[in-house]
Amino acid sequence: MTETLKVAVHERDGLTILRTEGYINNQGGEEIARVAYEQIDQGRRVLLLDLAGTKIVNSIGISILIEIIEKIMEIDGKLAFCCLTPTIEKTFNIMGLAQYAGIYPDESAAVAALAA
Amino acid sequence: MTETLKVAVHERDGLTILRTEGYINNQGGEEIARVAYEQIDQGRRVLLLDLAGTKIVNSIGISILIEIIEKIMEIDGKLAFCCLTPTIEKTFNIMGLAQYAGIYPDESAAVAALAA
Amino acid sequence: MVEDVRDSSSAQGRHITLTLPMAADMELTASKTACALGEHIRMSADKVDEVRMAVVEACINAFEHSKAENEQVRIDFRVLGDESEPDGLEIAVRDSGVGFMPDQVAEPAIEEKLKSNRKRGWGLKIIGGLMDEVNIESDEHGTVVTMRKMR
Amino acid sequence: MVEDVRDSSSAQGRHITLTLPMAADMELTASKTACALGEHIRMSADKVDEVRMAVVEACINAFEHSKAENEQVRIDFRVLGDESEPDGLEIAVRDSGVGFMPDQVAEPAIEEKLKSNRKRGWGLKIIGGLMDEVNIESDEHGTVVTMRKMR
Ligand SMILES: Nc1ncnc2c1ncn2[C@@H]1O[C@H](COP(=O)(O)OP(=O)(O)O)[C@@H](O)[C@H]1O
Ligand SMILES: Nc1ncnc2c1ncn2[C@@H]1O[C@H](COP(=O)(O)OP(=O)(O)O)[C@@H](O)[C@H]1O
Repeated sequence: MTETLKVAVHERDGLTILRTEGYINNQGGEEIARVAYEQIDQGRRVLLLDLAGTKIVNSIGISILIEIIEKIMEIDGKLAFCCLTPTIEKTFNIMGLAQYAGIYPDESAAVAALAA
Repeated sequence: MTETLKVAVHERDGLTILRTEGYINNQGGEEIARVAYEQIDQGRRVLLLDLAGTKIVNSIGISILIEIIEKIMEIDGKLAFCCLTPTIEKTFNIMGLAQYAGIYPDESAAVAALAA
Repeated sequence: MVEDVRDSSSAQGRHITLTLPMAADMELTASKTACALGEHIRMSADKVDEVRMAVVEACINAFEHSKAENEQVRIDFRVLGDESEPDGLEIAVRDSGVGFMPDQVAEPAIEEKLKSNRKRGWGLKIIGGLMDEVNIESDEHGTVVTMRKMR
Repeated sequence: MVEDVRDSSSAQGRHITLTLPMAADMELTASKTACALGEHIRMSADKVDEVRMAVVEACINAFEHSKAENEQVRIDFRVLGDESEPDGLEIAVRDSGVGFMPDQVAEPAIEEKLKSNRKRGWGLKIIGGLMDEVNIESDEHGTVVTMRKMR
Protein backbone atom coordinates (compact mmCIF):
# COMPACT_ATOMS: atom_id res chain seq x y z
CA MET A 1 0.00 0.00 0.00
CA THR A 2 2.85 2.34 0.82
CA GLU A 3 3.40 5.16 -1.67
CA THR A 4 4.94 3.82 -4.85
CA LEU A 5 8.19 5.16 -6.24
CA LYS A 6 8.09 8.15 -8.56
CA VAL A 7 10.62 8.93 -11.27
CA ALA A 8 11.01 12.37 -12.83
CA VAL A 9 13.13 12.96 -15.92
CA HIS A 10 15.28 16.09 -16.17
CA GLU A 11 17.91 17.34 -18.60
CA ARG A 12 20.99 19.15 -17.38
CA ASP A 13 23.77 20.23 -19.73
CA GLY A 14 22.70 17.50 -22.13
CA LEU A 15 22.73 14.80 -19.48
CA THR A 16 19.52 12.88 -18.81
CA ILE A 17 18.79 12.62 -15.12
CA LEU A 18 16.21 10.33 -13.52
CA ARG A 19 15.30 11.57 -10.07
CA THR A 20 13.64 9.00 -7.86
CA GLU A 21 11.35 9.54 -4.91
CA GLY A 22 10.62 6.58 -2.67
CA TYR A 23 11.44 2.97 -1.89
CA ILE A 24 13.30 1.00 -4.56
CA ASN A 25 11.71 -2.40 -4.08
CA ASN A 26 10.42 -4.70 -6.83
CA GLN A 27 7.82 -2.21 -8.11
CA GLY A 28 10.15 0.74 -7.60
CA GLY A 29 12.88 -0.96 -9.63
CA GLU A 30 10.38 -1.82 -12.39
CA GLU A 31 9.28 1.80 -12.56
CA ILE A 32 12.87 3.03 -12.88
CA ALA A 33 13.48 0.39 -15.59
CA ARG A 34 10.36 1.49 -17.48
CA VAL A 35 11.46 5.11 -17.54
CA ALA A 36 15.10 4.22 -18.29
CA TYR A 37 14.15 2.02 -21.27
CA GLU A 38 11.90 4.79 -22.56
CA GLN A 39 14.91 7.13 -22.51
CA ILE A 40 17.15 4.55 -24.15
CA ASP A 41 14.53 3.99 -26.86
CA GLN A 42 14.61 7.73 -27.46
CA GLY A 43 18.32 7.47 -28.14
CA ARG A 44 19.88 8.33 -24.75
CA ARG A 45 23.11 6.48 -24.04
CA VAL A 46 24.07 7.98 -20.70
CA LEU A 47 21.68 8.12 -17.77
CA LEU A 48 22.19 9.52 -14.29
CA LEU A 49 20.07 8.12 -11.49
CA ASP A 50 19.77 10.73 -8.74
CA LEU A 51 18.63 8.85 -5.64
CA ALA A 52 18.42 11.89 -3.35
CA GLY A 53 14.74 11.11 -2.78
CA THR A 54 15.36 7.44 -2.01
CA LYS A 55 16.29 6.57 1.55
CA ILE A 56 15.67 2.85 1.30
CA VAL A 57 16.23 0.11 -1.27
CA ASN A 58 16.13 -3.65 -1.24
CA SER A 59 18.12 -6.25 -3.14
CA ILE A 60 15.22 -7.07 -5.45
CA GLY A 61 15.09 -3.45 -6.52
CA ILE A 62 18.86 -3.32 -6.96
CA SER A 63 18.83 -6.45 -9.14
CA ILE A 64 16.54 -4.59 -11.53
CA LEU A 65 19.09 -1.78 -11.60
CA ILE A 66 21.71 -4.39 -12.59
CA GLU A 67 19.45 -5.31 -15.49
CA ILE A 68 19.42 -1.68 -16.60
CA ILE A 69 23.22 -1.55 -16.38
CA GLU A 70 23.44 -4.69 -18.52
CA LYS A 71 21.10 -3.25 -21.18
CA ILE A 72 22.88 0.07 -21.26
CA MET A 73 26.32 -1.56 -21.49
CA GLU A 74 25.10 -3.53 -24.51
CA ILE A 75 24.64 -0.26 -26.37
CA ASP A 76 27.96 1.09 -25.07
CA GLY A 77 26.14 3.50 -22.83
CA LYS A 78 26.62 4.29 -19.18
CA LEU A 79 24.46 4.33 -16.05
CA ALA A 80 25.67 6.48 -13.19
CA PHE A 81 24.36 7.23 -9.71
CA CYS A 82 24.46 10.23 -7.44
CA CYS A 83 23.23 11.31 -4.02
CA LEU A 84 23.33 7.87 -2.44
CA THR A 85 22.81 7.48 1.29
CA PRO A 86 25.94 6.05 2.95
CA THR A 87 24.17 2.69 3.35
CA ILE A 88 23.13 2.48 -0.30
CA GLU A 89 26.66 3.38 -1.38
CA LYS A 90 28.09 0.77 0.99
CA THR A 91 25.67 -1.79 -0.43
CA PHE A 92 26.72 -0.98 -4.00
CA ASN A 93 30.32 -1.48 -2.91
CA ILE A 94 29.56 -4.79 -1.21
CA MET A 95 28.02 -5.95 -4.49
CA GLY A 96 30.87 -4.65 -6.64
CA LEU A 97 28.38 -2.52 -8.56
CA ALA A 98 30.66 0.49 -8.27
CA GLN A 99 32.99 -1.02 -10.91
CA TYR A 100 30.24 -0.94 -13.52
CA ALA A 101 28.42 2.26 -12.66
CA GLY A 102 29.90 5.64 -11.80
CA ILE A 103 28.97 6.90 -8.37
CA TYR A 104 29.05 10.66 -7.78
CA PRO A 105 28.34 12.71 -4.67
CA ASP A 106 25.84 15.00 -6.42
CA GLU A 107 24.37 15.97 -9.78
CA SER A 108 26.94 18.68 -10.42
CA ALA A 109 29.84 16.29 -10.00
CA ALA A 110 28.11 13.76 -12.26
CA VAL A 111 27.34 16.36 -14.91
CA ALA A 112 30.96 17.57 -14.86
CA ALA A 113 32.20 14.02 -15.37
CA LEU A 114 29.59 12.75 -17.82
CA ALA A 115 27.97 15.55 -19.80
CA ALA A 116 28.81 15.50 -23.49
CA MET B 1 18.85 5.68 27.07
CA THR B 2 17.40 7.85 24.33
CA GLU B 3 18.91 11.34 24.10
CA THR B 4 17.63 13.52 26.92
CA LEU B 5 15.87 16.80 26.31
CA LYS B 6 17.92 19.96 25.98
CA VAL B 7 16.78 23.46 26.83
CA ALA B 8 18.49 26.61 25.56
CA VAL B 9 17.67 30.05 26.89
CA HIS B 10 17.48 33.02 24.52
CA GLU B 11 16.42 36.64 24.84
CA ARG B 12 14.46 38.37 22.09
CA ASP B 13 13.19 41.93 22.44
CA GLY B 14 13.23 41.50 26.20
CA LEU B 15 11.28 38.25 26.11
CA THR B 16 12.90 35.14 27.62
CA ILE B 17 12.59 32.15 25.33
CA LEU B 18 13.26 28.53 26.29
CA ARG B 19 13.92 26.45 23.19
CA THR B 20 13.56 22.71 23.71
CA GLU B 21 15.13 19.90 21.74
CA GLY B 22 13.77 16.39 22.28
CA TYR B 23 11.13 14.29 23.98
CA ILE B 24 9.13 15.93 26.79
CA ASN B 25 8.67 12.95 29.09
CA ASN B 26 9.20 12.88 32.84
CA GLN B 27 12.90 13.81 32.66
CA GLY B 28 12.30 16.25 29.81
CA GLY B 29 9.59 18.04 31.80
CA GLU B 30 11.85 18.19 34.88
CA GLU B 31 14.62 19.73 32.81
CA ILE B 32 12.28 22.41 31.46
CA ALA B 33 11.05 23.09 35.00
CA ARG B 34 14.60 23.41 36.29
CA VAL B 35 15.51 25.99 33.65
CA ALA B 36 12.16 27.81 34.00
CA TYR B 37 12.50 28.13 37.80
CA GLU B 38 16.05 29.40 37.35
CA GLN B 39 14.69 32.14 35.09
CA ILE B 40 11.87 32.94 37.50
CA ASP B 41 14.36 33.16 40.37
CA GLN B 42 16.30 35.67 38.27
CA GLY B 43 13.17 37.83 38.12
CA ARG B 44 11.58 36.81 34.81
CA ARG B 45 7.80 36.94 34.84
CA VAL B 46 7.02 35.98 31.26
CA LEU B 47 8.49 32.90 29.59
CA LEU B 48 8.00 31.59 26.08
CA LEU B 49 8.50 27.87 25.49
CA ASP B 50 9.46 27.32 21.86
CA LEU B 51 8.81 23.63 21.15
CA ALA B 52 10.02 23.66 17.53
CA GLY B 53 12.60 21.01 18.44
CA THR B 54 10.07 18.80 20.22
CA LYS B 55 8.09 16.39 18.09
CA ILE B 56 6.79 14.20 20.88
CA VAL B 57 5.54 14.71 24.42
CA ASN B 58 3.73 12.57 26.95
CA SER B 59 1.17 13.40 29.60
CA ILE B 60 3.69 13.05 32.43
CA GLY B 61 5.83 15.69 30.77
CA ILE B 62 2.83 17.94 30.21
CA SER B 63 1.76 17.66 33.84
CA ILE B 64 5.12 19.15 34.79
CA LEU B 65 4.40 22.01 32.41
CA ILE B 66 1.12 22.54 34.29
CA GLU B 67 3.18 22.86 37.45
CA ILE B 68 5.25 25.59 35.81
CA ILE B 69 2.07 27.39 34.75
CA GLU B 70 0.78 27.23 38.33
CA LYS B 71 4.02 28.64 39.75
CA ILE B 72 4.21 31.40 37.19
CA MET B 73 0.55 32.37 37.72
CA GLU B 74 1.25 32.70 41.44
CA ILE B 75 3.67 35.52 40.69
CA ASP B 76 1.27 37.06 38.13
CA GLY B 77 3.50 35.97 35.30
CA LYS B 78 2.74 34.18 32.08
CA LEU B 79 3.89 31.02 30.30
CA ALA B 80 3.34 30.91 26.57
CA PHE B 81 4.07 28.34 23.90
CA CYS B 82 4.99 28.49 20.25
CA CYS B 83 5.85 26.18 17.35
CA LEU B 84 3.69 23.29 18.53
CA THR B 85 3.14 20.31 16.25
CA PRO B 86 -0.57 19.97 15.35
CA THR B 87 -0.84 16.97 17.70
CA ILE B 88 0.71 18.78 20.65
CA GLU B 89 -1.57 21.76 20.05
CA LYS B 90 -4.58 19.45 19.82
CA THR B 91 -3.52 17.79 23.06
CA PHE B 92 -3.23 21.15 24.83
CA ASN B 93 -6.73 21.95 23.60
CA ILE B 94 -8.10 18.59 24.78
CA MET B 95 -6.67 19.40 28.21
CA GLY B 96 -7.97 22.96 28.27
CA LEU B 97 -4.41 24.20 28.74
CA ALA B 98 -4.90 26.79 26.02
CA GLN B 99 -7.03 28.89 28.41
CA TYR B 100 -4.10 29.30 30.78
CA ALA B 101 -1.19 29.60 28.42
CA GLY B 102 -0.94 31.63 25.24
CA ILE B 103 -0.26 29.54 22.14
CA TYR B 104 1.43 31.27 19.21
CA PRO B 105 2.39 29.95 15.78
CA ASP B 106 6.00 31.13 16.04
CA GLU B 107 8.44 33.20 18.08
CA SER B 108 7.75 36.41 16.17
CA ALA B 109 4.04 36.24 16.84
CA ALA B 110 4.71 35.49 20.51
CA VAL B 111 7.21 38.32 20.81
CA ALA B 112 4.78 40.75 19.18
CA ALA B 113 2.07 39.75 21.66
CA LEU B 114 4.17 39.40 24.82
CA ALA B 115 7.33 41.49 24.71
CA ALA B 116 7.39 44.29 27.21
CA MET C 1 16.28 -25.80 17.02
CA VAL C 2 13.93 -23.59 15.11
CA GLU C 3 11.01 -22.61 17.26
CA ASP C 4 7.65 -22.90 15.58
CA VAL C 5 6.04 -19.50 15.44
CA ARG C 6 2.66 -21.04 14.64
CA ASP C 7 2.14 -21.62 18.35
CA SER C 8 2.19 -17.93 19.03
CA SER C 9 -1.15 -16.51 20.00
CA SER C 10 -0.55 -13.70 17.56
CA ALA C 11 -0.83 -16.10 14.65
CA GLN C 12 -4.58 -15.74 14.33
CA GLY C 13 -5.56 -13.27 11.66
CA ARG C 14 -3.24 -11.07 9.66
CA HIS C 15 -2.02 -8.62 12.16
CA ILE C 16 1.14 -7.27 13.70
CA THR C 17 2.15 -7.95 17.26
CA LEU C 18 4.82 -6.14 19.22
CA THR C 19 5.94 -7.28 22.66
CA LEU C 20 7.91 -4.77 24.69
CA PRO C 21 9.61 -4.81 28.07
CA MET C 22 8.30 -2.22 30.52
CA ALA C 23 11.35 0.00 30.38
CA ALA C 24 12.05 3.67 29.94
CA ASP C 25 11.45 4.99 26.45
CA MET C 26 10.14 1.67 25.11
CA GLU C 27 6.92 3.52 24.35
CA LEU C 28 8.86 5.24 21.58
CA THR C 29 9.48 1.90 19.89
CA ALA C 30 5.75 1.18 19.99
CA SER C 31 5.07 4.62 18.65
CA LYS C 32 7.49 4.13 15.73
CA THR C 33 5.91 0.82 14.82
CA ALA C 34 2.49 2.49 14.83
CA CYS C 35 3.93 5.22 12.64
CA ALA C 36 5.21 2.69 10.10
CA LEU C 37 1.76 1.10 9.90
CA GLY C 38 -0.01 4.43 9.61
CA GLU C 39 2.26 5.31 6.70
CA HIS C 40 1.67 1.85 5.27
CA ILE C 41 -2.05 2.54 4.98
CA ARG C 42 -1.36 6.12 3.83
CA MET C 43 -2.90 7.80 6.81
CA SER C 44 -2.21 11.55 6.83
CA ALA C 45 0.92 12.63 8.71
CA ASP C 46 -1.13 14.51 11.30
CA LYS C 47 -3.35 11.52 12.05
CA VAL C 48 -0.32 9.23 12.26
CA ASP C 49 1.12 11.62 14.79
CA GLU C 50 -2.07 11.51 16.86
CA VAL C 51 -1.97 7.70 16.83
CA ARG C 52 1.66 7.82 17.97
CA MET C 53 0.81 9.97 20.97
CA ALA C 54 -2.14 7.76 21.95
CA VAL C 55 0.09 4.68 21.75
CA VAL C 56 2.70 6.38 23.92
CA GLU C 57 0.05 7.17 26.54
CA ALA C 58 -1.40 3.65 26.57
CA CYS C 59 2.08 2.15 26.91
CA ILE C 60 3.21 4.37 29.76
CA ASN C 61 -0.04 3.60 31.60
CA ALA C 62 0.77 -0.09 31.36
CA PHE C 63 4.38 0.55 32.39
CA GLU C 64 3.43 2.72 35.35
CA HIS C 65 0.20 1.32 36.68
CA SER C 66 -0.23 -2.30 35.69
CA LYS C 67 2.34 -3.85 38.06
CA ALA C 68 2.43 -6.77 35.63
CA GLU C 69 4.83 -9.41 36.89
CA ASN C 70 6.10 -10.29 33.44
CA GLU C 71 7.00 -6.63 32.90
CA GLN C 72 5.77 -6.83 29.34
CA VAL C 73 3.31 -5.00 27.18
CA ARG C 74 1.84 -6.57 24.10
CA ILE C 75 0.52 -4.42 21.29
CA ASP C 76 -1.64 -5.82 18.52
CA PHE C 77 -2.02 -3.76 15.39
CA ARG C 78 -4.73 -4.51 12.87
CA VAL C 79 -5.49 -2.82 9.58
CA LEU C 80 -9.25 -2.24 9.35
CA GLY C 81 -11.14 -2.73 6.10
CA ASP C 82 -9.79 -4.13 2.86
CA GLU C 83 -6.10 -4.64 2.36
CA SER C 84 -6.39 -2.65 -0.86
CA GLU C 85 -8.67 0.03 0.57
CA PRO C 86 -7.85 0.23 4.28
CA ASP C 87 -10.23 2.14 6.56
CA GLY C 88 -7.93 2.66 9.49
CA LEU C 89 -5.92 1.10 12.28
CA GLU C 90 -6.94 -0.75 15.40
CA ILE C 91 -4.36 -0.89 18.14
CA ALA C 92 -4.75 -2.93 21.32
CA VAL C 93 -2.31 -2.29 24.16
CA ARG C 94 -2.39 -5.18 26.59
CA ASP C 95 -0.82 -5.84 29.98
CA SER C 96 -1.31 -8.70 32.42
CA GLY C 97 -1.28 -6.50 35.47
CA VAL C 98 -3.63 -5.71 38.33
CA GLY C 99 -6.26 -3.90 36.27
CA PHE C 100 -8.41 -0.92 37.25
CA MET C 101 -11.96 0.35 36.94
CA PRO C 102 -12.13 2.86 34.10
CA ASP C 103 -15.54 4.12 35.32
CA GLN C 104 -13.99 5.12 38.63
CA VAL C 105 -11.32 7.30 37.04
CA ALA C 106 -12.24 10.95 37.58
CA GLU C 107 -12.33 13.18 34.52
CA PRO C 108 -9.43 15.64 34.90
CA ALA C 109 -10.17 19.38 34.74
CA ILE C 110 -7.47 21.95 34.20
CA GLU C 111 -8.84 24.46 36.75
CA GLU C 112 -8.58 21.85 39.48
CA LYS C 113 -5.27 20.42 38.36
CA LEU C 114 -3.71 23.88 38.49
CA LYS C 115 -4.51 24.05 42.21
CA SER C 116 -4.06 20.38 43.06
CA ASN C 117 -0.92 18.61 44.17
CA ARG C 118 -1.65 15.88 41.65
CA LYS C 119 -1.13 17.33 38.17
CA ARG C 120 -1.21 13.89 36.56
CA GLY C 121 -4.26 12.00 35.31
CA TRP C 122 -4.45 13.08 31.66
CA GLY C 123 -3.49 9.94 29.74
CA LEU C 124 -6.94 8.44 29.20
CA LYS C 125 -8.46 11.81 28.35
CA ILE C 126 -5.78 12.47 25.76
CA ILE C 127 -6.20 9.01 24.24
CA GLY C 128 -9.96 9.60 24.00
CA GLY C 129 -9.46 12.99 22.39
CA LEU C 130 -6.94 11.83 19.81
CA MET C 131 -8.48 8.53 18.72
CA ASP C 132 -11.84 7.91 17.04
CA GLU C 133 -12.88 5.03 19.28
CA VAL C 134 -11.48 3.75 22.55
CA ASN C 135 -12.52 0.70 24.52
CA ILE C 136 -11.01 -0.43 27.81
CA GLU C 137 -11.36 -3.92 29.18
CA SER C 138 -9.77 -4.43 32.55
CA ASP C 139 -9.97 -6.99 35.31
CA GLU C 140 -7.65 -8.51 37.88
CA HIS C 141 -5.78 -10.33 35.11
CA GLY C 142 -4.86 -7.21 33.23
CA THR C 143 -5.94 -4.45 30.92
CA VAL C 144 -6.52 -4.07 27.20
CA VAL C 145 -6.92 -0.61 25.74
CA THR C 146 -8.27 -0.92 22.21
CA MET C 147 -8.13 2.19 20.07
CA ARG C 148 -9.22 2.91 16.53
CA LYS C 149 -8.28 5.65 14.17
CA MET C 150 -9.89 5.94 10.75
CA ARG C 151 -7.96 7.26 7.75
CA MET D 1 -11.42 -11.81 28.82
CA VAL D 2 -7.93 -10.43 29.12
CA GLU D 3 -5.47 -12.80 27.57
CA ASP D 4 -2.44 -13.53 29.70
CA VAL D 5 0.67 -12.40 27.87
CA ARG D 6 2.89 -14.36 30.24
CA ASP D 7 2.26 -17.43 28.11
CA SER D 8 3.94 -15.81 25.14
CA SER D 9 7.25 -17.40 24.24
CA SER D 10 8.69 -13.91 23.96
CA ALA D 11 8.36 -13.40 27.69
CA GLN D 12 11.76 -14.86 28.52
CA GLY D 13 14.37 -12.17 28.96
CA ARG D 14 13.94 -8.49 28.37
CA HIS D 15 13.59 -8.23 24.67
CA ILE D 16 11.28 -6.96 22.00
CA THR D 17 9.32 -9.19 19.70
CA LEU D 18 7.56 -8.19 16.52
CA THR D 19 5.31 -10.56 14.60
CA LEU D 20 4.47 -9.55 11.05
CA PRO D 21 2.29 -10.99 8.32
CA MET D 22 4.15 -11.88 5.13
CA ALA D 23 2.73 -9.04 3.09
CA ALA D 24 4.07 -6.38 0.79
CA ASP D 25 5.99 -3.61 2.52
CA MET D 26 5.70 -5.21 5.96
CA GLU D 27 9.51 -5.30 5.97
CA LEU D 28 9.34 -1.52 6.36
CA THR D 29 7.52 -1.90 9.65
CA ALA D 30 10.25 -4.24 10.86
CA SER D 31 12.84 -1.79 9.67
CA LYS D 32 11.20 1.11 11.54
CA THR D 33 11.06 -0.88 14.74
CA ALA D 34 14.76 -1.68 14.35
CA CYS D 35 15.39 1.99 13.77
CA ALA D 36 13.59 2.97 16.98
CA LEU D 37 15.73 0.51 18.94
CA GLY D 38 18.94 1.64 17.30
CA GLU D 39 18.11 5.20 18.28
CA HIS D 40 17.18 3.98 21.75
CA ILE D 41 20.72 2.69 22.30
CA ARG D 42 22.18 5.77 20.57
CA MET D 43 23.67 3.91 17.67
CA SER D 44 24.94 6.32 14.99
CA ALA D 45 22.45 7.21 12.25
CA ASP D 46 24.57 5.48 9.60
CA LYS D 47 24.77 2.24 11.55
CA VAL D 48 21.04 2.34 12.29
CA ASP D 49 20.49 2.68 8.58
CA GLU D 50 22.66 -0.37 7.87
CA VAL D 51 20.69 -2.38 10.41
CA ARG D 52 17.46 -1.27 8.74
CA MET D 53 18.58 -2.52 5.36
CA ALA D 54 19.75 -5.87 6.78
CA VAL D 55 16.39 -6.32 8.51
CA VAL D 56 14.58 -5.54 5.26
CA GLU D 57 16.62 -8.19 3.44
CA ALA D 58 16.08 -10.85 6.09
CA CYS D 59 12.34 -10.16 6.10
CA ILE D 60 11.88 -10.30 2.35
CA ASN D 61 13.82 -13.57 2.27
CA ALA D 62 11.36 -15.03 4.73
CA PHE D 63 8.42 -13.56 2.79
CA GLU D 64 9.67 -14.83 -0.56
CA HIS D 65 11.39 -18.11 0.12
CA SER D 66 10.14 -19.64 3.36
CA LYS D 67 6.70 -20.81 2.15
CA ALA D 68 5.70 -20.72 5.82
CA GLU D 69 2.08 -21.84 6.19
CA ASN D 70 1.34 -19.37 8.95
CA GLU D 71 2.52 -16.54 6.69
CA GLN D 72 4.22 -14.88 9.61
CA VAL D 73 7.67 -13.67 10.43
CA ARG D 74 8.78 -13.18 13.98
CA ILE D 75 11.56 -10.80 14.82
CA ASP D 76 13.29 -10.78 18.20
CA PHE D 77 15.31 -7.73 19.13
CA ARG D 78 17.74 -7.80 22.01
CA VAL D 79 19.94 -5.05 23.37
CA LEU D 80 23.42 -6.44 23.96
CA GLY D 81 25.46 -5.46 27.01
CA ASP D 82 24.32 -3.40 29.95
CA GLU D 83 21.06 -1.49 29.83
CA SER D 84 22.98 1.62 30.86
CA GLU D 85 25.94 1.00 28.54
CA PRO D 86 24.57 -1.00 25.61
CA ASP D 87 27.04 -2.65 23.23
CA GLY D 88 24.75 -3.19 20.29
CA LEU D 89 21.67 -4.92 18.92
CA GLU D 90 20.93 -8.55 18.17
CA ILE D 91 18.10 -9.18 15.76
CA ALA D 92 16.74 -12.62 14.96
CA VAL D 93 14.39 -12.96 11.99
CA ARG D 94 12.48 -16.22 12.21
CA ASP D 95 10.11 -18.06 9.91
CA SER D 96 8.57 -21.50 10.20
CA GLY D 97 9.00 -22.33 6.54
CA VAL D 98 10.74 -25.00 4.50
CA GLY D 99 14.30 -23.93 5.32
CA PHE D 100 17.37 -24.03 3.08
CA MET D 101 21.05 -24.91 3.22
CA PRO D 102 23.06 -21.70 3.59
CA ASP D 103 26.29 -23.52 2.61
CA GLN D 104 24.77 -24.41 -0.74
CA VAL D 105 23.96 -20.83 -1.64
CA ALA D 106 26.44 -19.64 -4.28
CA GLU D 107 28.29 -16.38 -3.58
CA PRO D 108 27.01 -13.87 -6.13
CA ALA D 109 29.51 -12.07 -8.34
CA ILE D 110 28.66 -8.93 -10.27
CA GLU D 111 30.49 -9.95 -13.49
CA GLU D 112 28.37 -13.09 -13.73
CA LYS D 113 25.13 -11.46 -12.66
CA LEU D 114 25.52 -8.87 -15.42
CA LYS D 115 25.46 -11.68 -18.00
CA SER D 116 23.08 -14.01 -16.24
CA ASN D 117 19.31 -14.18 -16.51
CA ARG D 118 19.11 -14.35 -12.76
CA LYS D 119 20.17 -10.99 -11.38
CA ARG D 120 18.88 -11.84 -7.90
CA GLY D 121 20.75 -13.56 -5.09
CA TRP D 122 22.25 -10.62 -3.18
CA GLY D 123 20.29 -10.59 0.06
CA LEU D 124 22.54 -12.75 2.22
CA LYS D 125 25.69 -11.12 0.89
CA ILE D 126 24.32 -7.66 1.71
CA ILE D 127 23.28 -8.75 5.21
CA GLY D 128 26.78 -10.14 5.77
CA GLY D 129 28.39 -6.95 4.53
CA LEU D 130 26.28 -4.60 6.61
CA MET D 131 26.16 -6.45 9.92
CA ASP D 132 29.03 -7.33 12.26
CA GLU D 133 27.97 -10.94 12.82
CA VAL D 134 25.45 -13.14 11.06
CA ASN D 135 24.38 -16.64 11.93
CA ILE D 136 21.83 -18.71 10.02
CA GLU D 137 20.10 -21.72 11.47
CA SER D 138 17.77 -23.47 9.07
CA ASP D 139 16.07 -26.83 8.85
CA GLU D 140 12.80 -28.23 7.56
CA HIS D 141 10.92 -26.44 10.33
CA GLY D 142 12.14 -23.02 9.38
CA THR D 143 14.92 -20.49 9.41
CA VAL D 144 16.38 -18.07 11.92
CA VAL D 145 18.76 -15.39 10.72
CA THR D 146 20.50 -13.86 13.74
CA MET D 147 22.40 -10.65 13.14
CA ARG D 148 24.42 -8.42 15.41
CA LYS D 149 25.53 -4.87 15.07
CA MET D 150 27.75 -3.22 17.63
CA ARG D 151 27.41 0.48 18.47
N1 LIG E 1 -2.92 -0.30 32.30
C1 LIG E 1 -3.38 0.12 33.50
N2 LIG E 1 -3.33 -0.72 34.56
C2 LIG E 1 -3.79 -0.31 35.78
N3 LIG E 1 -4.30 0.91 36.03
C3 LIG E 1 -4.38 1.78 35.00
C4 LIG E 1 -3.92 1.44 33.70
N4 LIG E 1 -4.14 2.51 32.89
C5 LIG E 1 -4.69 3.47 33.65
N5 LIG E 1 -4.84 3.06 34.93
C6 LIG E 1 -5.45 3.81 36.06
O1 LIG E 1 -6.15 4.91 35.54
C7 LIG E 1 -5.65 6.14 36.09
C8 LIG E 1 -5.74 7.25 35.07
O2 LIG E 1 -4.82 7.07 34.03
P1 LIG E 1 -4.39 8.27 33.11
O3 LIG E 1 -5.60 9.02 32.69
O4 LIG E 1 -3.58 7.74 32.01
O5 LIG E 1 -3.52 9.23 34.02
P2 LIG E 1 -2.17 8.97 34.84
O6 LIG E 1 -1.49 7.81 34.19
O7 LIG E 1 -1.41 10.24 34.70
O8 LIG E 1 -2.59 8.69 36.24
C9 LIG E 1 -4.24 5.82 36.55
O9 LIG E 1 -3.81 6.66 37.57
C10 LIG E 1 -4.40 4.37 37.01
O10 LIG E 1 -4.93 4.31 38.31
N1 LIG F 1 14.15 -17.62 4.97
C1 LIG F 1 14.47 -18.43 3.95
N2 LIG F 1 13.78 -19.57 3.74
C2 LIG F 1 14.10 -20.40 2.72
N3 LIG F 1 15.09 -20.14 1.84
C3 LIG F 1 15.82 -19.02 1.98
C4 LIG F 1 15.55 -18.10 3.04
N4 LIG F 1 16.43 -17.08 2.93
C5 LIG F 1 17.21 -17.35 1.87
N5 LIG F 1 16.85 -18.52 1.28
C6 LIG F 1 17.49 -19.15 0.11
O1 LIG F 1 18.75 -18.53 -0.10
C7 LIG F 1 18.82 -17.99 -1.41
C8 LIG F 1 19.68 -16.75 -1.44
O2 LIG F 1 19.02 -15.69 -0.77
P1 LIG F 1 19.48 -14.19 -1.01
O3 LIG F 1 20.96 -14.12 -0.95
O4 LIG F 1 18.75 -13.34 -0.03
O5 LIG F 1 19.03 -13.84 -2.50
P2 LIG F 1 17.58 -13.84 -3.18
O6 LIG F 1 16.55 -13.73 -2.10
O7 LIG F 1 17.59 -12.70 -4.10
O8 LIG F 1 17.51 -15.17 -3.92
C9 LIG F 1 17.39 -17.77 -1.83
O9 LIG F 1 17.24 -17.78 -3.22
C10 LIG F 1 16.69 -18.95 -1.15
O10 LIG F 1 16.82 -20.10 -1.92
